Amino acid sequence: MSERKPLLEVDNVTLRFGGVVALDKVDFTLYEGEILGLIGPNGAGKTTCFNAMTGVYMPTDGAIRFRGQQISGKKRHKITKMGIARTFQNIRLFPEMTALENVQVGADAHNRGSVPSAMLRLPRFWQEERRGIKRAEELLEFVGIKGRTHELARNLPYGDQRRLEIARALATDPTLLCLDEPAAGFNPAEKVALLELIRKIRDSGVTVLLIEHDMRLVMGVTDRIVVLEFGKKIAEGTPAEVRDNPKVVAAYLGVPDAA
Amino acid sequence: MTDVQIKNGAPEPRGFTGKLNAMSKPGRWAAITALVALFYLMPLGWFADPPGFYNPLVTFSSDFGTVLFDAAIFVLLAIGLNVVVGFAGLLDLGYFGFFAVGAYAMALLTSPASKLITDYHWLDSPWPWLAALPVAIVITALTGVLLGWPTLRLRGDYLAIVTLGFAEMIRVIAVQSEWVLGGDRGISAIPHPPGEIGGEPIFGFVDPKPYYWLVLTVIIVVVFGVRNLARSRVGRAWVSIREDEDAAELMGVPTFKFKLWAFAIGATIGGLSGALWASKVNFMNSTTFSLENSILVLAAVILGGAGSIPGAILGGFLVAYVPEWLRGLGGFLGLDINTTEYRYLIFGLVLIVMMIFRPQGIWPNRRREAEIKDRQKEVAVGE
Amino acid sequence: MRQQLARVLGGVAVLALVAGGAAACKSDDATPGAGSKVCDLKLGFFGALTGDAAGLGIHMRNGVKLALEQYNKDNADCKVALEEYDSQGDPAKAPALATKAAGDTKVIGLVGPAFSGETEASLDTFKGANLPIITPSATRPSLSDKDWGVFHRGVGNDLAQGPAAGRYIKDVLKAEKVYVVDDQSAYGTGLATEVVKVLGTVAGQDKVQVKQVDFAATVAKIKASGATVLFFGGYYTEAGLLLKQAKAAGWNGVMVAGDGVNDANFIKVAGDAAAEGTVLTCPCAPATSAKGSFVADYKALINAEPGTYADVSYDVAKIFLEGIKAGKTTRADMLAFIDGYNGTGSATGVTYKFEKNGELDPTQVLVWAFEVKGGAVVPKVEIPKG
Amino acid sequence: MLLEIDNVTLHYGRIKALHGISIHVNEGEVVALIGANGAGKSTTMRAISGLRAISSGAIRFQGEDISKVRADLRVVKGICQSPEGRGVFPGMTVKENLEMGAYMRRDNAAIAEDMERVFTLFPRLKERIKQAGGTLSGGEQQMLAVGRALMGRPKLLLLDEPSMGLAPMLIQQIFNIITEINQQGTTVLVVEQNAQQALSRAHRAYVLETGNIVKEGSGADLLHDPAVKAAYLGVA
Amino acid sequence: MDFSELFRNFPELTTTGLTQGAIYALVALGYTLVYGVLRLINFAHSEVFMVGTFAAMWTWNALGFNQNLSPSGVLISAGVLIAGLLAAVAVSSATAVAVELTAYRPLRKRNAPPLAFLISAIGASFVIMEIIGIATDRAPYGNMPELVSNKPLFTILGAEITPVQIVIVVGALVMLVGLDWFINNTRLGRGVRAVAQDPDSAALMGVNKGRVIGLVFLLGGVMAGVAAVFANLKYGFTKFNLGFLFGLKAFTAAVLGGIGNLRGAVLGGLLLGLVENYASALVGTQFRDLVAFVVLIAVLMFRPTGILGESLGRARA
Repeated sequence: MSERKPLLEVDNVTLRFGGVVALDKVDFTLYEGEILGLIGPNGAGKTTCFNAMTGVYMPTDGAIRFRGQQISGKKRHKITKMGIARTFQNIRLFPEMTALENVQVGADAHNRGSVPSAMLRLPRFWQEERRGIKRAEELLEFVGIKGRTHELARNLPYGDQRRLEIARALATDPTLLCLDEPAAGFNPAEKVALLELIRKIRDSGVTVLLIEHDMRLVMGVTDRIVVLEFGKKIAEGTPAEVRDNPKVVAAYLGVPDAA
Repeated sequence: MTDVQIKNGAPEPRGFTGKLNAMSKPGRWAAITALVALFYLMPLGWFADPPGFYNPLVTFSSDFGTVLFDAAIFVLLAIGLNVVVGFAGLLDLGYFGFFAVGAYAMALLTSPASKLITDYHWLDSPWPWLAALPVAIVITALTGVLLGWPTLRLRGDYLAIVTLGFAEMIRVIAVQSEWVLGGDRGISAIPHPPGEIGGEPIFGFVDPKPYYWLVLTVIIVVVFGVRNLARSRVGRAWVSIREDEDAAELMGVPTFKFKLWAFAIGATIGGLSGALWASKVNFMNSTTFSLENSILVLAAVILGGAGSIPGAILGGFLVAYVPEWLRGLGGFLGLDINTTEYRYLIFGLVLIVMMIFRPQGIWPNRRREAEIKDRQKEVAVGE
Repeated sequence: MRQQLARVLGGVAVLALVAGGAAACKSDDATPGAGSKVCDLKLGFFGALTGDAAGLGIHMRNGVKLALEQYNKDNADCKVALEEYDSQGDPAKAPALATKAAGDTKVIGLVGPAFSGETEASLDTFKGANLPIITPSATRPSLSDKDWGVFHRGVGNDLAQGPAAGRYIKDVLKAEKVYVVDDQSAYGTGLATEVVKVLGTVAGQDKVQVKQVDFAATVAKIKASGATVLFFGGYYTEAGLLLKQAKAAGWNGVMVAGDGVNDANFIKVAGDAAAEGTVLTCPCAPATSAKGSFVADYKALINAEPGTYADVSYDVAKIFLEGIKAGKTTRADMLAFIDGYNGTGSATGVTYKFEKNGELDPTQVLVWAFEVKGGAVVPKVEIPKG
Repeated sequence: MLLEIDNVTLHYGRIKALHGISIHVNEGEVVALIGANGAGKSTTMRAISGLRAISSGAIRFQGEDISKVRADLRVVKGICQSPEGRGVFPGMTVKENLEMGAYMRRDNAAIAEDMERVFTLFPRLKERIKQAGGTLSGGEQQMLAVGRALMGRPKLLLLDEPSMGLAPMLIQQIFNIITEINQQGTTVLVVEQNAQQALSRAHRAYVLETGNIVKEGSGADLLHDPAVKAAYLGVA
Repeated sequence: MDFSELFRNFPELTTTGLTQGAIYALVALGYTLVYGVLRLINFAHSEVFMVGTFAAMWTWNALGFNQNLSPSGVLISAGVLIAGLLAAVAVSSATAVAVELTAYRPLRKRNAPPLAFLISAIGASFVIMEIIGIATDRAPYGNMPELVSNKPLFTILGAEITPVQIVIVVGALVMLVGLDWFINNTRLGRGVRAVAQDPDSAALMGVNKGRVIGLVFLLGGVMAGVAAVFANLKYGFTKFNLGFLFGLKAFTAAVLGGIGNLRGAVLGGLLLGLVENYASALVGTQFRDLVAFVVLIAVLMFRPTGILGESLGRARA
């Protein structure tokens, strides 16, 4: 375990909005090849933390490093190109695009051909386009929604939209995939399938950061867990360690009725 | 797993890439070719004036050929603005400003009466038409970039007011009587495009048809270019920006760069139409560049259906054609009302009614149409 | 996509059927036989009837309308119709209308175009169709530079009026300090430039915008300059507002302006009190008895005071009508008739005799100074030629 | 029966969010609606309060079908909601927010009385009376949202995730207050993720999963139902 | 650049700038109110202002007063002025509400996209402008009695102050304070703020959104009507296309101050009035619009949501 290479370091990050402290000296490290769970009750600051990692917010204090490189302050699309991809808690697909096109947008992140090649249909355009479509189709198959390739994203069932978001994020060829409550609204069967998918993603060499409410899912799939509450890290460790931490039990599962 | 009812049957190939495969259908091409041929034939005797009939489509009080030319210029403008508003979702209220830049650039470079030659001596002699045209277009494209660079970070309505301000600034500069642009005195003797048939110049004063055909041809080329863009990485980037700018950025789309491209392409097309127009009219002055025209082009795009190229074409045509057609309608119907005076009143009413009953536009993009129809169901109770 | 195309093609087909079905009576072009009486001729009016500048254009159109009305009353068996070409004052809109007018062989002549810009944009077309035009109001001198043949100007150009206004300020008003303002229109700047040329030095100069309503900054400059005379090059709305605001701010000088301000609306906008004493130059002669009848007739027909250039429009329209009466029913005949015309307009008192380049015979161009007195424009003095 | 939701479906665009759910709330009850994120709990709330039109089925309140009644008129009928995410007006003071709760009432004396009652329930709010809603902490906003809903003197109080983002102490406090409100005679329908609290306080409860009611029963029964625990709490 | 001109006339430029700015501010409030609640630019608002100018002018003429016959005595003048004011307010607010009912409400019922609202508003603007244009022969209309004297009354710091300026500035202030009070302290005003801040929550409080929107148009119309009378007093003139000019400037002012923010609209209006006047002196009257837009763009570069920022809700801040 000591040989693990750090991929993403969240180094004492504080984030304030006006007077509200959303993150308070949060400090943890994500190692290559692992699945890290980030949990905490609603409003604990998980998504805020996520947003800081993907460049949506600038930390007020502290630093976030990806492979040793500072990412705070970098343009968001550059961060994506560095290898961090994400999904959203409240699905944010491009609703008027087909499933295939949604994934293509992700795949385009590494395409260089721009306006002239597209307008004049230069060989490079066809080359990139073909490659993009192939990659997108592969990914749709990988996440299990190949049958929906040409459906508009807005018309996909809820579960498939979640899967599509994952495919789109994977299309950017990330080293780190951040999933924000991917199982929200899933029934148990769907959750099991998702669990499989997350493992498959990790096995393909992508490090995964997972925000999730469903403890069983988190416990079942993650290697380590970081627990946030009110913007502070209150625990970190293996699922077993975290499960037995009384602070976590109190914060996350709610207080049993005193009466 | 499926919690949605989706129409059964094989998924129809849709969307940009889906259409790539379906494109070679001969039927569609035949239809498009026939339509294009009809457009080319429209100003000709038989279509404009079929023997023995009175063609009610022909404008009654203004020359049909020239109206077709003006409409074609508007179509070109609408196609350009559609890239900005329809594809990239950037509300531009000052698009006509680019038309002005293109027209003035062309006029200043080619007219012997240009102040650049007569007063400032920056040029020794007027440029040839073919050399000036690309330069005028490049100048407009640069203007687009120059305007877009600082302003495209603004969102929504703020961008709208800034672009509106830009168009007003261009107008105010154009009005300045003592400056290069000549103000109300304008610039005269703008040369026509070159070309002769049997010693007779193709492009003259009286016959508007060659100009119409020229612009029509340009439209076809531009439509192909824009369509190619729409069905590419660039088009996907635009749509993604329009639908969810933050998500697009986080998926690696350099949103600023593509917004700037949209602006520059829109500007280029605007400049192109301005340059072509300038070489037809021979004389231009500041009167033409009022804000109303920017608004009319925007109305054209939305009337036709934002985001749809055929919609932009139809919208551009209607916005230029309907008021001209209304001019002589009273006389045609044998009524003693002067429709000339009422034409903008009627046009305004048409805009309201259209937006109430067809907010997605006349010929919308299929996706947009579905979206807007769905929106209609998503209202709160009693709204 | 395919369905939509099919629908569009269907729509086109339906429209074609409608067009065929309409099969309305399309009368053949009347080819006027020589000498025979041609009774469906039209006289065109070309100018702004809608849009910002329509206030000017509508009165000109009405002047033409009055002339036609009177003619048709006397010639009920052979009427002449009015064809309107509403350019909105925009040169961009002019070509479609000019080409239409040129192509309509019934249109024997044209009163207009009203503004210099649209004239410039359409002269080639008129020339190509040999359609005679007399503009009642486009005063840019350069319009006659090229020997168009078809172009005629029913008023003196800026070169006649501008210097005259300058001389009036210098010689009659003997003003030491003159402030010059123009509205940046070709007309306004043209006059202002000529006035400044005559005066040599001025107390100050400013430019305003057409449609502007607040002139506070300009007024402050005028007051500070100590000018006793203000020359305004432009049209009546801005002139009225500027004068009103200047007087309100305590400026006590005299405004001098050109014929673009010679309109009842000027006094309406400025108010009788503020307008009092304003000097308006005009390349026209003072009221004759005939002019008296013009104003009354105009009021009877239109129910409004005649505006700027309504009288000129009336007079030049009558030139065409005289031609028709004289049997000039082709454009070529009409053109020859106008070129040889020599007669005095009843509304303006101007003698219309055209040079080869279409300008009024300079010996016939009189410039008079008028004055606003008691809410009306009254003639004052003819400004001597320079 | 105070509220009856009868076989209601609801669409977002083409996506069916509610698949024909039936729920009823009797006068005097506390009924809990539990389920995971995205299960359709908040959608159900929006359907009841009229923020979204339903596609089919009926919503009856005191026996009257209100599914076509505008949202603001449902408030007049006595349905008040503390919405998800609290929906506090950020630019209004605490007092103004509370006054907004009594927007459709004109009985000023009674309004003042109710405000005092809210302040008794949430003394914290009284301390912040002049502070803008947007500057309150999460817990205070939640109190404000609940208090504001009470200002309408509801016959039926809808609470959407009242425990969201609150510290355990506060969660308990909020639920104590809910119980208290109920005992004072207000019927309550509460949507919760914090199932343990909700189920232990509710007379009856429904479990919602991807737009379907999958279980219903008394709070206590569900609390000890291993299937509910497994599916929802994930700590079996 | 002519700084001497600016310095010499500074006091006078300031007073006239403030007077003009007060009119801009009143019109700007209409844009800002509607924007705050609907997030839409009400393009037809310029015409709401324009019809007000005609309503007042025609009322005065109908009462028998015109440029040659002004009422005598302060009381009668005030009475006549108020009659015109009432007419302008009534016509402007009726027009505003009519625009809402015909061009906005049907679209809202269908949940049309924002651009559709923009186009139908432009259509409404055309219709109103053309109706007045046709009715008035598109001529300027200036038959205005002198209701408030515009002769200097006294001098402050070198600036001559006229009763017209006092009436406009004080009147505008009263309207602004009144509106601010109404929005912040009345039940209906709270409803407006609630819808602006959170339409869904507002509905849950029993606020009738449709009525609030109607109210907002009405208030905007009232402000525009008052502005119309003030414009009449100041310029004694109107024209069918007068609205375009004032509308554009007022809209700019609203954005400058932070659209959706009532106090921002006032600040933006006054600022724009001053900037225009100073710029006229500094670089020439013909460049005043140019300078106004340059200032707007410069401000937006540094404060992308205007000087005071958005939100009707935070109007008290």
